[in-house]
Order: sequence, then structure tokens, then C-alpha cells
Amino acid sequence: MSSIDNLYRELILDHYKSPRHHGRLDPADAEAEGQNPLCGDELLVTLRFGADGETIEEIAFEGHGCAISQAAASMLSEEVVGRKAAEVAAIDKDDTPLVAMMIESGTPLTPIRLKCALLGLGVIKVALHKSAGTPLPEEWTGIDEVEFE
Amino acid sequence: MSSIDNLYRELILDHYKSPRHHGRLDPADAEAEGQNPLCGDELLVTLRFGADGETIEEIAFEGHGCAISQAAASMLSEEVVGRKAAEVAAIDKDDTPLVAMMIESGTPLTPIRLKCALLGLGVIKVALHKSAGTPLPEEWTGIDEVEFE
Amino acid sequence: MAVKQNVKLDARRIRADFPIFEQLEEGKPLAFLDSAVSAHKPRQVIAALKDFYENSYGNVGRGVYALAERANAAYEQAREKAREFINASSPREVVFTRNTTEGLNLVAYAWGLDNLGPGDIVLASELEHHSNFVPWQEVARRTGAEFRVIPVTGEGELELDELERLAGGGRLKIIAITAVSNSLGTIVPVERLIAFAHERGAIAVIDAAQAAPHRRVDVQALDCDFLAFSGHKMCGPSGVGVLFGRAELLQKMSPFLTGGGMIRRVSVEKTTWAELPHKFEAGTPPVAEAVALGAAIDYLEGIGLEAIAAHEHELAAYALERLGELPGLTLYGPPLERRAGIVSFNLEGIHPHDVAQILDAEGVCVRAGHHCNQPLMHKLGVAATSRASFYLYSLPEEVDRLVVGLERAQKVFA
Amino acid sequence: MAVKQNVKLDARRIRADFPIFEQLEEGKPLAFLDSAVSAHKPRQVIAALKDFYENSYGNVGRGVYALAERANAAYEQAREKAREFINASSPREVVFTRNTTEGLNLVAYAWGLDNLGPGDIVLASELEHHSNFVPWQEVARRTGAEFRVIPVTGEGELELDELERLAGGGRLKIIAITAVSNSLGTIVPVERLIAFAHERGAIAVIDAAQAAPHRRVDVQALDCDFLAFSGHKMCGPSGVGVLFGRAELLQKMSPFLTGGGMIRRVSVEKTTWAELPHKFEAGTPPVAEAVALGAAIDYLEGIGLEAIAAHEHELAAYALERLGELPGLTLYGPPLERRAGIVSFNLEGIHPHDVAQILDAEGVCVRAGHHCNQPLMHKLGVAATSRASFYLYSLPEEVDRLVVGLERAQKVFA
Ligand SMILES: Cc1ncc(COP(=O)(O)O)c(C=O)c1O
Ligand SMILES: Cc1ncc(COP(=O)(O)O)c(C=O)c1O
Repeated sequence: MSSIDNLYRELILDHYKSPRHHGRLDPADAEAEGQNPLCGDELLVTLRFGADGETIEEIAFEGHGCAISQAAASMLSEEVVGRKAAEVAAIDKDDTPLVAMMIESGTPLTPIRLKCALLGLGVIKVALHKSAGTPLPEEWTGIDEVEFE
Repeated sequence: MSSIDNLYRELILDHYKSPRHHGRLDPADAEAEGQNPLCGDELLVTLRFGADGETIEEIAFEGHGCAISQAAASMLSEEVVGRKAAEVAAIDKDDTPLVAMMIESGTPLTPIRLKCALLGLGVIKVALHKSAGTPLPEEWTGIDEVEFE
Repeated sequence: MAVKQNVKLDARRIRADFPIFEQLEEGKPLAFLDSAVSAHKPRQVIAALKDFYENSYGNVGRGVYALAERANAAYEQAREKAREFINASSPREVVFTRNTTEGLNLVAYAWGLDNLGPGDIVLASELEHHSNFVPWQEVARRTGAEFRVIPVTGEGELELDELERLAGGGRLKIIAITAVSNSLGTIVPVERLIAFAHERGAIAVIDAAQAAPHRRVDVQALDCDFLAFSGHKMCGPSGVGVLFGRAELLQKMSPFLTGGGMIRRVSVEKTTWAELPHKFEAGTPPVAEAVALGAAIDYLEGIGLEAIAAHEHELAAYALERLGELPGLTLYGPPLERRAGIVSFNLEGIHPHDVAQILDAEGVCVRAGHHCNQPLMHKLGVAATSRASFYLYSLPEEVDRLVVGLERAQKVFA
Repeated sequence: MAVKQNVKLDARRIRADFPIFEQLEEGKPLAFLDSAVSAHKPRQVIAALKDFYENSYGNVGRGVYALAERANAAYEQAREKAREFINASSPREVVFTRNTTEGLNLVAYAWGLDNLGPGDIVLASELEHHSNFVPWQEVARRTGAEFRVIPVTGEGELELDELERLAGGGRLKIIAITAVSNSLGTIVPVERLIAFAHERGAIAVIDAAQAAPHRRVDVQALDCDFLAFSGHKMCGPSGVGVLFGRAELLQKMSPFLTGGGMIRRVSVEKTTWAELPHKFEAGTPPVAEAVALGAAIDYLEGIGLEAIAAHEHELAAYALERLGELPGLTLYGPPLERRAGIVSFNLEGIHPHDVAQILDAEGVCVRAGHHCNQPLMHKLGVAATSRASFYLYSLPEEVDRLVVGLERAQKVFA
């Protein structure tokens, strides 16, 4: 299989064409927006906590971007429902579903495409940081205070 | 003769060690000061016109700098006495005594040493410009208004 | 394809000068259609760099010894080549910068901070690259001036009948405008805007990043006040650019960066500035890069800017024709007559990033993104486009390979 | 000469790496004693440049295709090398600039314009290079802050007991200080000044132009807020430098240059900035130069900064000894223990320019002038000095040739 067919495999294209958890929650307990300044991809994430105030009960994404950024966000959103804020804030990039899948297949994403694939994770972490005070990934440090109102 | 002995020949060393027209005229009809920003060499020139208001009757230099800048100024000062402001303002760099001598000897000054040798000419032209309205050499344009009080 | 000019370059021969094309990407020869971002370097330029470092390297304007004289002479000779390249009237008007961006910021800071204030208007356009947009926006913010933009049509041409309205109700102080759009290839009638600025006592700053490498630029014919371009987009090295400024304006301006090499006399009480252009070149300049830019200018002039423009025009014509045949493909930008060698497009349902990734697997390099033109993308109603851009080494068969790659992308996403 | 360290470099072998030393100047091998102005380049660095242009050239942070990924990776790898070189805690704190001068100006503008005002004190010293003097003087003028300087002793060491007085009667906001004097070689106790600044809530900016190439610099051990140095003085290419800044400060600061590559989102209404360090790298960076600087860092680390410092110390000791024997020669600067590999001097009755010219005829390159240190020259009561400065490729016999040349100068002017 060529590396292109490997990257644009059925599963990724399916998430791209039919993103899960798509939309916007209103009201929401947490919200953040983020861009990939390289390509202009944008994501808005909204989420709601369960009764314990820390378990993610519902999450929704909207925005636009390449197949990788959208599929990665969609796949990740399935992962995070039912998990605690602190746990999600600690997810390593290599453990997000799309990134992990590519590593496993032996053709990891290149650094530039990795940025696409991690936009969703970054925005979720910013949302959790703002609502639950969890730590930010280093590359987003300072961004939330400065950029997001 | 080596190029060093050619450059530091008797005549130049003599002008360096015993500069002609050295000092400062007070009062003077024209005055200007200039630096070579590369090396910090500085010259102050003062001069007086004759009764016609345009013939240089007396000139004096002071300042500090390398043998080339000081000797060139000294040699030039001998040349300009008795000449009209407009004439002096039109002197080409290659016609100043030290520069011309080096060209003739087949080892013209390098561009950086040329700047030393032309400091005197530049400062005289600025003084004439300020007092007699003669044109400035291009490299001094704008300098007089900005730099000299 | 019709031959538009009787000067004609031989792209295949030129290509042999560029070592980068000796390699294969993904087993295929490199179809590099991204020269608007940065151009590759002929061996003449690389050799000039190497030779300078090996034989003549030194700092400039400082040393008395022969090696320093040689370095200094090479640097000033490069300035003279740059002067001639844009027909500036004096080397005093040619400042070496890092790139276009720095040149434009230099003007925004050194001219803008002292000359703008509340009630003044700073006018750019929706076509501008961020580098000719954000600096004006920022200096307007700092000084209280008003930042306005000339809108563009759906085809990416300036709506010039808006000019009067935009320049009204305030004091127009400066127009900052690109000569060629990096996203759409639009050739902007900058002469008209420069004349408009001057009629109102304003100055005109031209972003020539996409013009200078590809077509003849003459600052005296244009009558512009400032003009900036980058070495790396014209076969020169990274790390060097040129800012042209009218001597009269440069002289009156405060310096931008201060430090070594740009002073006349320094003391705690008062510091004064060196003559032009050194006043605007603080610190050790990109000496070797300027020298190699001189070699790039020689290289381009040896081929001829007119021949380069004609070659790119042919390629743009061919690309518009071939791409126009693809179903589901949207082309952006003006008609061919007013377009440089740049073609932006989108494939329905496929993000440009994905398009570029699939093209890469075919050895075809295009740019995908907002091209540092977010306001323009906003106007076009897209977040990004794919863009193919041509240069003197581009070949028509690379357009064919682009089309094949796009068809493959459509298959992948079918 | 006593061996001061057990690490010892072999300058003769190192010299073979530098193509410039293959040529003869005036029929003699080059005795290059002007490395404080700019250092020569080993073939490893020149080869890195050539290789990058021939095989991996591309712009950074932009392209999706493999070539762009490769260029971007090389650029970021160079950043990582620079980070390690100065032990910054994150690559986000490492900004590529053109040179030291630009780095210092960046801080003066982007930190200074927003953080200084009337009543504030900006403190530099009489030792400073113009590049760490004039930017502070200028930003003080623009903001109404007061610019003060720490005086030096006749031997060129800071009069630190003046600190309290200078910092008093106002709000000390910033201390800008060099780690090593480029004129006199003085090693400045910057740790003490940094601690002093921090005790008073001020920040400390270190000019490491003469330190980073020659001795180990550790920004975490120093605890400085900003630190700048130049690639060209450390065997790297011209056109690239490094500014270290504490992330916390960089984050809070406005950007300096604006344009492509440093934005997050641009619109007419509002523009926001990219993450660190990209926020401070507007426009196309000196990509190839940064990559080659990475190669220079590898080269220096392969030899060891400690061994380089020890070698230069030996040469300085030998030069002080030999020059001290010449009648009519005045030496400037501190005692050997607090001196880097730099020796400034004057010959009675002979201007440094003439000294340098006569030395050049012997193939010996020294710098003559004010070394961009006019306030210091003023303090020393001279207009200029001659200066010999050493680097890893310098040899003791070059000191001997210097002495022979000086004797010749004395004969010419006798
Ligand atoms: C101490 C010091 N600071 C700053 C500079 C300026 O360096 P650059 O010209 O590379 O900006 C120099 C070098 O000339 C220097 O020696
Ligand atoms: C029209 C235009 N202006 C400005 C720039 C900025 O050029 P640089 O990144 O070399 O500063 C570019 C290139 O990206 C451009 O295309």
C-alpha cells in the first residue's frame, strides 16, 4: 500500500466525511477555539461535564480544515467522552487515535501534518484549562490568555 | 619600493608630522566639522574669504586621525588657498594632491583608505556649502543639516 | 502555445544549472511548482557563496587589511548590482535587509512612528500579503492613525473606484500596495496608485516580493517612494533582501535598528548617524548573502527578466487551460492578461492540504494554505487554496503532472 | 607557556579545516588576528550551506511536501542545537535573528516601548558595543526613560560600587550589559549584575557576542532574561544570530516585526500572534544560515568551548608578554585573569590605521579603530586602538609576526 493510501485510508476518510460529535453545544461548560496558523485550519470545541464536574459527558466540534485535522478531532472526540478532565489533559500526542494509528502503520505523520492532527487535542486542552484549570501543552502556553476571549 | 614605503613616503610623513595650516581661525567666515565613522577620525576646518567674499584667503585644520587623513588634509589646504569657493567645491576626489599622487604611483588607495584621504575635502566642501551655498558631494548630502550645528 | 515574445528562454537548459533538480522525490523528478514561496538556487549562486567564504570572507566597512577591503568591495559591488537591477538613481537608496518583511517593517517603524498620528489614513489592500498588511495595521494602532483597505473584486483585482472614498475624510499619508499578488497572480496597476498617493501628498510603498524576481522593476519609472523585495525568491540565498527608499526620505527619517556600523558619533549625551545607506544597516550585515544575491542578479539578467516573464506567462496560460478542463476544480484570480505565473485553485470537497499531500506523492510540490493572505481568503470565501507558481526553470510537463496528481486526489477522495 | 587546562586543542590541525588559510596574503600566510570582528568558516560549515541549498532547500513552516518538511526539520533542528548550546530550557526561547544587533534592538523595541516610561532607568555601561548602547539610548529617548551608564576604571573594568547610586532616584527597569568587552577583552561579572537587576525587579539583557563563541554560556546558570549573539563570530555564516528570551517575557511582549509566519489570525479588525518562537520571526527566516549555524555549533562543540577558552587564554598571555616588551607600546585592558583572547594597544605617535596598514603588508590582520566603542575610547582618552583578537585557529607564531610588523611600523614612522 502506498503511503498516500495508508494515510487516506477508509477510516480517516470516513471520519472526515462524517465527523462524529460534530456541532456546537449550547450551553456548554467549556469552550475554546484554536487555529493552525500555517494553514488557517480552525476548530471550535464545546463540552459539558457530568454531575461530578470533571467527567466529560458531551463534546462537540466544529470548524474547517484538512482531512487529517478533521478526522483526528473526530476520532479523538470519541475517545474523550466519559473521561476525566485531568486524564484528558494528560493525553500524550502519540496516544491520540489518528497519530497512534499512523505510528503503528510504520509511516508516522511528518511534523507539519502532525500539527494538523494535533489541533483537536490542543483545543480540547485549552477548553479544559480554562474551565478546570488543567495544564496546557507547552506549545499552547500563553495562547489562551492572549488569543481567546 | 614596497607599496608600504610608497604610501608612507617622505612627503606624506612630513605632512603628517608637521601639518601645514594647522589650527583654528577665530573669527572665521566658514566652519565645519566631520568624522569618518569607520575609525573615529575627526577634522574641524575654519576658513576666511578675501574681500570678494569667495576667494579662500586663509584656512586651518585641526583634529586627529591617521597619517593619510591628516597628510591629505594638510596637502589639500595648501592647494585651496587663493582659490574660489565654487572652484574648490568642484574639486574631484582624484584631483586632491595625495589621492592624485597615489594614482600616479600606480598604487591607488583602497576604498577604505580613500575615505581617510577624503575627509579633509569633504569637510571643506561642507564648510563652503554652509557659507557660500556651493554643492555638497553626494556622500555628505543630508549630513550637514542633520549632524553639524 | 503561442510564443508571445521573440526572446525565449530554454527552461530545460536552465534547469541543468540547479542542483536540486538532480534528485528524485519519491522516485520521480521534482516538479517544483512553489517558487512563489521561495526559489531554488543555481550553482552559480551557491558557488559565489562558497567562493566568498573560502577566499574573501570578512566583515564590511571596518578593516584596513586587504581581506577586509576585498569583502567590503564585494559587498558594495552587490549593492551596485541591486541598484542597477531596479534602476535606483544611487546606491545610497539601496538598503540590504533580511527580506521583504523586514524592509516593510523598517518603513512602518522608521517612517511611520514619526509621521503618522490620529486623523491620518494608512491605506493597504485586501490583496496584501500579511507582511504588507500587519505592519501598517500595527503602526496605525501605535500612532492612532486609521488603517483602511482597498477591497478587491471576486477575481482578485483592486476596486479602484473605491480609492476616492477611502482616501477621503482624513489625511491620506501612505499607500502600501503589492505589485503582484502572491495568491492570485494579479498584476496590480501600481503606477496609478503611486500617482494617486502623490497627488494627495502621500507616499507609496511597493511590495515587490512577487514582482522583482519575475519582471522588470524600475523604481524611477514607477516613481515609488519605497520598494521591498527578497533575495530568496529570486534565486538568491535566504537571509538577504533589498529595500529601496528615496534618498530624500531616508535622510529625513530616524534610523530603525541602531548599533554598530550605522553611527557617526556616539556619546552618552548624543548620538548621530552615518550617511546613507549605512544609517539603515545596523550590525554586521548579511555580507555573504548580499554577495551571492549579486550573483543571482547576474544570473537573472543573463537570461533576461523579459524572457522570464514571457516564459511564466506561457506556463500560466497552459495551466489555466489544463486546469480548466478538470471537473470540480475552481480557479481563482484575474484573466491571463493581468496575471503573473501564479495559479490558485480548489478541488471540490478536498482540502488544499490533502491535495498538496497527494501531489507530493507524485513528486509535485504546490503550496496549500492561506498563503499569508487571510483577508483575501476571507473575501474569496475560502480558508485556503492550492497554488502552483512558476519560475524560469518550470516546464509545461510539470503542469501535466499536476493535472495527473489532481486526478489522483479526486480518486482518493471519491 | 604553561598549560592551564588538561583539555588542549590542536590549532594547527583545526586550521586545516579553514579554506581561507590556504591562500597567501602578500605572499605570506594569513595571520588573521581579527576574529572578534568576524570569524572564518571551517569547510564543515560551508559544506552544510552548500548541501542544504543543493538537496534540502525550502522555506519553513509552510509547505506540506517532503522537501519543505525536510527544510523545516533542518531549521528546527538548528534551533534545538542553539538551545542546547546555551542551555535554554525550551526551543520556544530561541529566536533566530540576523545578528546580535537585531536581537538587542528587538528587546529594546518590543519590550522597551511597552514597558518604559518617564521616571524609569535604563542602565548600560561604558564598556558596551554601540549595538548594546544606542538601542537603549534610543528607546529611552522615545519613552522618556533615563539612560545611565556604569563607568569603567582605567583598566576597563566596571565600577560596581557605582551601581547603587546609578540605580537610585528612579525605577531601575533594565540592565543591558556585555559579558565580554570586544575592545579590551574584559570578562564582566554579569551574574552579579543580573542578580542586582532582579533584586530590584528589573530585567537583565546580556550581550554575548564576544562570549558565546569563546566560552561556555549557560542562560539558566546566568539566570538572565535575554541574551544575544551572532553566528558569524562563531564560525557560522553571516546573516544569522540568536536571541534567547525567557518564555514568560516573550509571551507577554508585543511582537517586533510583523508579517508572514508570525500570525495566528489576520483580519482588518484584529490580528493575533503565533506561538513562540515564531511570533518573533516575521517573514522568511535565514533558513540556510540557521542550518549552517547548527553545523558551526557542532563544530565548536566537537572541539569544546573549554578547550577554546583555554587556548585563547594562552595566546592572550603570550601576546601580553611579547607586546609588553615593545618600547612605546601602551596596552589597554584588565589583567590576564579577567581577560578573554583580546588585546588592545597603541604605538606612540602612530595612528592605529597606519599600524594596521603596515601590518597588512606583513599578512597580519588586526582591527584599527574605535571598535564600535566610542564611549569607552573617550574614557580611555584615545580616538582609536589597534586590537588583536584570537580564536581556535590562532597560533602563537602569529603573535610573533604581529611583533615583527609593529617593529616595522615603528621604523616607517621613525
Ligand atoms: C560585544 C559586541 N556586541 C555586539 C556586537 C554586534 O554584533 P553584530 O554586528 O553581529 O550584530 C559585537 C560585534 O561587533 C560585539 O563585539
Ligand atoms: C507579496 C509578498 N509580500 C511579502 C512577502 C514576504 O517575503 P519574505 O518572507 O521574504 O519577507 C511575500 C512572500 O512570502 C510575498 O509573496
